[in-house]
Amino acid sequence: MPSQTTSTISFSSLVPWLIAALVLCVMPFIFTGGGSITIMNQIGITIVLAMSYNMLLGQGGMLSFGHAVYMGLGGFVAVHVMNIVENQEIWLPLPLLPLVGGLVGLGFATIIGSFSTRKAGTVFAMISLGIGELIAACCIIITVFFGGEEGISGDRTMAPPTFGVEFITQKEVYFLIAFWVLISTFLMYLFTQTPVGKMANAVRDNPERAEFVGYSMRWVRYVSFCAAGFFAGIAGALFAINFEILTEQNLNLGASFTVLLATYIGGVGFFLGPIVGAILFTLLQTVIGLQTDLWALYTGVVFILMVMFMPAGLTGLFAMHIIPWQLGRIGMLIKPYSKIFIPGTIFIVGAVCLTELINHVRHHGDEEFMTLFWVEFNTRSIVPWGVFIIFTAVGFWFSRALAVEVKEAWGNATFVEGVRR
Amino acid sequence: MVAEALKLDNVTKSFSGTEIIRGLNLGINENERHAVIGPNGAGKSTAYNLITGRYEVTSGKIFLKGQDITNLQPYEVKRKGLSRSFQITNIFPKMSVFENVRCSLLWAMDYKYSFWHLVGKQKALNESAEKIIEDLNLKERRDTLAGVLSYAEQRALEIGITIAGGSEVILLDEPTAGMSVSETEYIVGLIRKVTEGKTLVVVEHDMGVVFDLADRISVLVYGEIIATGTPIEVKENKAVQEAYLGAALEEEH
Amino acid sequence: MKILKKLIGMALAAGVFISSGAFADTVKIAFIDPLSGPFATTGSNGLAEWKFAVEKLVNEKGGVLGGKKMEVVALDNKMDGKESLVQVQVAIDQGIRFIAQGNSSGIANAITDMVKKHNKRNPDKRVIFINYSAVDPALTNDKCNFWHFRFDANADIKMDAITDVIAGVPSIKKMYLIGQDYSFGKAVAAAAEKYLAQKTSIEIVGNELHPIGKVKDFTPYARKILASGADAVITGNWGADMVNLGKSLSESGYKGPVYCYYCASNGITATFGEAGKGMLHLVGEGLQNPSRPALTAYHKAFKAKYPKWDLSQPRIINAAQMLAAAINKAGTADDMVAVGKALEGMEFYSEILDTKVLMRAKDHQAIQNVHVGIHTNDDIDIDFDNSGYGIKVFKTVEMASMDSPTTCKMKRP
Amino acid sequence: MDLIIINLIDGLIYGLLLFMLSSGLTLIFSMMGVLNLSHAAFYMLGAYFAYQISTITGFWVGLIVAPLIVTVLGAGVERYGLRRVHQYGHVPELIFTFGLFFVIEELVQYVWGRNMVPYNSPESLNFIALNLAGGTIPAYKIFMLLVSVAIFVTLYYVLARTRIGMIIQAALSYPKTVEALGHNVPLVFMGVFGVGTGLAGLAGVIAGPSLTTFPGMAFLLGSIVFVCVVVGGLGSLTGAFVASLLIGWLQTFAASYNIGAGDILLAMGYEYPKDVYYHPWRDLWTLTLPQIGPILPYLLLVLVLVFRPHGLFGKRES
Repeated sequence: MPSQTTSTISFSSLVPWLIAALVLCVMPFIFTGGGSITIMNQIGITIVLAMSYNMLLGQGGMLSFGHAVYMGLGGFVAVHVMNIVENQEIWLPLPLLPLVGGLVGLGFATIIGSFSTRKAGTVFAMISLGIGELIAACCIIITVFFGGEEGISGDRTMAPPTFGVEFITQKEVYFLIAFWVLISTFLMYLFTQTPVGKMANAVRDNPERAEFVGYSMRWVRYVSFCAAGFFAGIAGALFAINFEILTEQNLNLGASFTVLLATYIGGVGFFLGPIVGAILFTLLQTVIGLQTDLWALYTGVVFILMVMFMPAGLTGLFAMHIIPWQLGRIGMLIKPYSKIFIPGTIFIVGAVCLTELINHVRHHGDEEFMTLFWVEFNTRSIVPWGVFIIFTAVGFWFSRALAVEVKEAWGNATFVEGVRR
Repeated sequence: MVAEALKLDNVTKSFSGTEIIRGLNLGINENERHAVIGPNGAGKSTAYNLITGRYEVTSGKIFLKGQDITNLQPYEVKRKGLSRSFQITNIFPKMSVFENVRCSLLWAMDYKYSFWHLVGKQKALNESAEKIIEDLNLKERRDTLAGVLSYAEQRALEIGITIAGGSEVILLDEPTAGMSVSETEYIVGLIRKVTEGKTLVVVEHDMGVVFDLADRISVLVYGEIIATGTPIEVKENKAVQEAYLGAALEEEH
Repeated sequence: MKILKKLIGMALAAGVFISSGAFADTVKIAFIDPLSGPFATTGSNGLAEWKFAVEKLVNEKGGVLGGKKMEVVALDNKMDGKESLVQVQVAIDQGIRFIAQGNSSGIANAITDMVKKHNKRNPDKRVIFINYSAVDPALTNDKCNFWHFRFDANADIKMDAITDVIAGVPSIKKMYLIGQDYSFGKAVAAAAEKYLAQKTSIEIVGNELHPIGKVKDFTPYARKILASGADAVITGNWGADMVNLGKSLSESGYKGPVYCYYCASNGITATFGEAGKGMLHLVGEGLQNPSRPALTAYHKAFKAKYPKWDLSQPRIINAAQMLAAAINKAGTADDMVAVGKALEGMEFYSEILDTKVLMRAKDHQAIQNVHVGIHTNDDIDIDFDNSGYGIKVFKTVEMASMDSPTTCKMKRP
Repeated sequence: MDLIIINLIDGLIYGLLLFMLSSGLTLIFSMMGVLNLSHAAFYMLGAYFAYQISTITGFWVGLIVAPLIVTVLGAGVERYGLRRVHQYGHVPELIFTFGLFFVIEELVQYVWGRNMVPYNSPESLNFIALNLAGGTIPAYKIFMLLVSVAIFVTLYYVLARTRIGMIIQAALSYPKTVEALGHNVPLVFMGVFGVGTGLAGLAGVIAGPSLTTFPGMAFLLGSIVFVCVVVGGLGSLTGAFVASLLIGWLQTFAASYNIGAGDILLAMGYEYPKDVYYHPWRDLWTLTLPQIGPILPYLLLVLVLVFRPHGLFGKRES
């Protein structure tokens, strides 16, 4: 038998979690602006889903195109349970509902994973795609359970009050979600620290070698897959609590693609990556989405650039700087960075404005004036065109010239004798 | 009769009709250091792959300490007590040296697919890992990603991963290939140290290493063992000399 | 983490700041429909119609409540249920009290459900849901509530009109029903079955649903329809499903009429062009041809401002004017109970569309003239997609389904 | 009987169209080990380019030029995108092509708008070619059939009989050896990717007028093409051919016959429930074959992957 645990979890390792809890507690009092709690609730749900997705992609090396299925199924059952609770057929306080969702997600993952995890790579990706399509289609066909295209709705306030709280306001729901975000994140972190969590990394890195140290790669993947399904189910139930409705759109391919985009932009190689990705993606979607109908194009371009030039994602970009930091050479980077910042920004702003302008003229050409970055101007005039083209070209030219300097500085800042990077 | 640590009984292997291994018979005694030598393409790596379940045998049987392990999956073979290293470095590149070793210890220390133990809190596990890293002389590289180690260090880690499994029978595949003289010395010393009290099978080209390390030697040519014996016996074997000379002559053409 | 928080703060603040606009003292309508993604044209077209109607018919005529301007705030729901609810919440959080939405009955269903719950939980921040296009009958039947008002004729009412037309065509003996497999498609099929049985002795030779947005090639469906010997087809299909069905039918040699709900504008009219002539029979409220002076003037002004868009959802004209009238009648734009009570039962005459509109109190379904027209390029005053093709009305049912029953049991506050 | 024949022809046309897409995808996969998830996006690009060209010069120029543009674009994607991502491994490659799909879809909407575009078959093919069983087959469909067959024959000829084909086939199995023999393997890769996507583009050009040119066309057909290549066996051209025809017929026949689950249940002796709408098994009673037709390929996909992961004609992984 494995040797006994030597000590319980020490206080110092809990400190980051306590800080996170504190931050979560004060957030709704800092961001009181209209709609911010709504957006934060959504971010919270996306965080749980993206982190569970990263158990597959980042930690287990499994590319899934159907992860939303487990969230959706967990959510659907959660809504049904909510309705049963409303009819007082069973007694269940609302804060425990995510557990139900989690178990449903786990259940389905156990069934589907039993055959889908046999292979990784393309085969796994294709099975997940097929399963995703099948279950989304069932969603429309089996109206008794899924309610067809309209979905199934419930009422969260009909559950027995928890310590007098009936979860009527957004804020009350926020705390429920925050609680589960914290719990799930903590548990998912612990999972990475278990033998099977470690072996998931090993199987991702080198499945063959993992077999030669005694682990069946299939079983390792299977366990990770089930765990990911569990947390996706929790996210689904949180969704059910927040939105009180589940539809086919929660588990179709589009939903699965979204979680892939969010997770990857944040960075799949790092535990914190999906959190960053979930926050950023939701903001892109809701805040940038209010400003431009091209948000999806920008997301796509950022995504492609990430895959090509920053495969470790945004978190990876930060993590890269740990090395010069440890070497005490981070200062060497400040100057070239600040130098490239200005032309870089000019380039991005110019390119975005040009894109928007073209889009406006092509598809909203009926309105003469448009507003970009709080400035209103006439699209029929040559001036904005000239300005944006110059911005783009000049910004690009200088960024390119300065990129050499940055590269050089980076090389110097990270150079260590005898270590290949 | 005492069961041999590893026994190959008339094993054959064909790839799309071509027989690569032709009736391989090999017996390895317990606690001996056994070297397998032979010219390139003789089927040494294939033999390893057959033993460890990477390939399926076409016919024949393989026994580990008397148990039939023919055509088991690699992880099953490992669980029965046989570990191997690879000719081409085969480590977990995106994990630290310490994690590499610790992962290799997990099954041996009976953690299986546990998701309720925290590896950081397992005293015995971590101490064993530290001990192996110390043995490997990789203490300073403990937290470096395995993928960025130097070649010799990666080879050392390869051996570390192999022996961390705690198996009694260890198969090493050209542990010193591509190394300088000093690096070779380091690796050989390492092998000697970490395989103390275990059964070792090693495929090696460097005859210096072979004669230094091995108690017995088998010579594999064209998928068959043509001789087995102590280093001196093998050296003087006519067939061996012919095979090696022949191969050397052929290479010159 | 700190920087991140700051960034989020800034982003949230920026988002809210910008979208709340510069006019503080306006009556805002949150327009929640797809403005990005594949369905964005329908949404953007609707937005243009809303903006124009509000500007031309409300603000230029003195606004509401003695001079207050009405303003349309556009929020993109990306044709996604979840995103719609988020945007409704964002609108509510910004103090907007009127929600306008129309694309997809599924989303309308989600919104009406949310509005109902929200109004119950937050009596001080109630909102009204102006459904200008979602036609699933359930919304004004089983799922009706006080806060939901539908300005379009629902699927049943439109079918009532279609079957009136069909009953007058003796050559139609066999009918084929085909639709998308979801609530609206099923509603159309059910209504067709009901009314055909009531009014005619036409045999229904096919009644089927196909998965929505998943059929690549409609040829086998067309073959089947032909093989069934159908003289006419009724379909609720929209978007590419509509175009592909129509194209496959004409390619396969089908010569009869196709009665449809959504076979015009948004590129459909242009794509069909000559192929759809005489085949497509569209049912709808406020159809354009032959035009009337008031409509021609309004359309001309609209096209001057929005040359790319069509006046394809005329009910928006009614919705904007009736809402303004209700606010004026209630004397408030904050007390939604008062506005709702003013709106229900309201009778309104639209000069532009030349129709009376009654917002039926018992189920909040607008009753108005419903027309059936054909796709053609002859005698077209107002075309769609700037293609020269348009819909020419040949049958008008006045105040269609005025006395139709409803299962709505409305609870009033 | 007549209906069966006409369905066979329709299914064949559709299946061959699928093959035009899946052949390119298979070529790319067997060459580079990458399942190009953006393949259908190039199909859509083909249709849109052809539409744009046809508004200026008419259909026939577009038929030639549009696939060429797509070929060049595809080659560019390989050269400047995929080759770079290749070093990170297979999963990032998949993710890259997935992202590419997303971006192309958005770009198409950016350039051509979100509505369908009026891309129609040429006047010269606007006549009825065949009268069968009361139905008609337009000349354009016959034209589609002929182009598909021509492509199939050419592809087969090039791969089996020409020197380039031999190099490609050899590079499939032994890229290092072929490189050592002095052939520029990266160039071959680029060429294959270009030609593969160009085939998809050609499929788009000829399918656009028939299946409607709109921004959702790639998504609609995209995953079905993966089903074809995976079911056929990744990397097997024969497999892709067989699977494409199989799926073409499967979908055509499933849509053609209104076999209901209710009829089967009745035949099995179950009684039709009185008020079916409130019955817990209502969905089963009302289920028909056309309703599930479009998802049958996915069912096939999952079943094949579970029971025969290398597909119908694929080589077993070593």
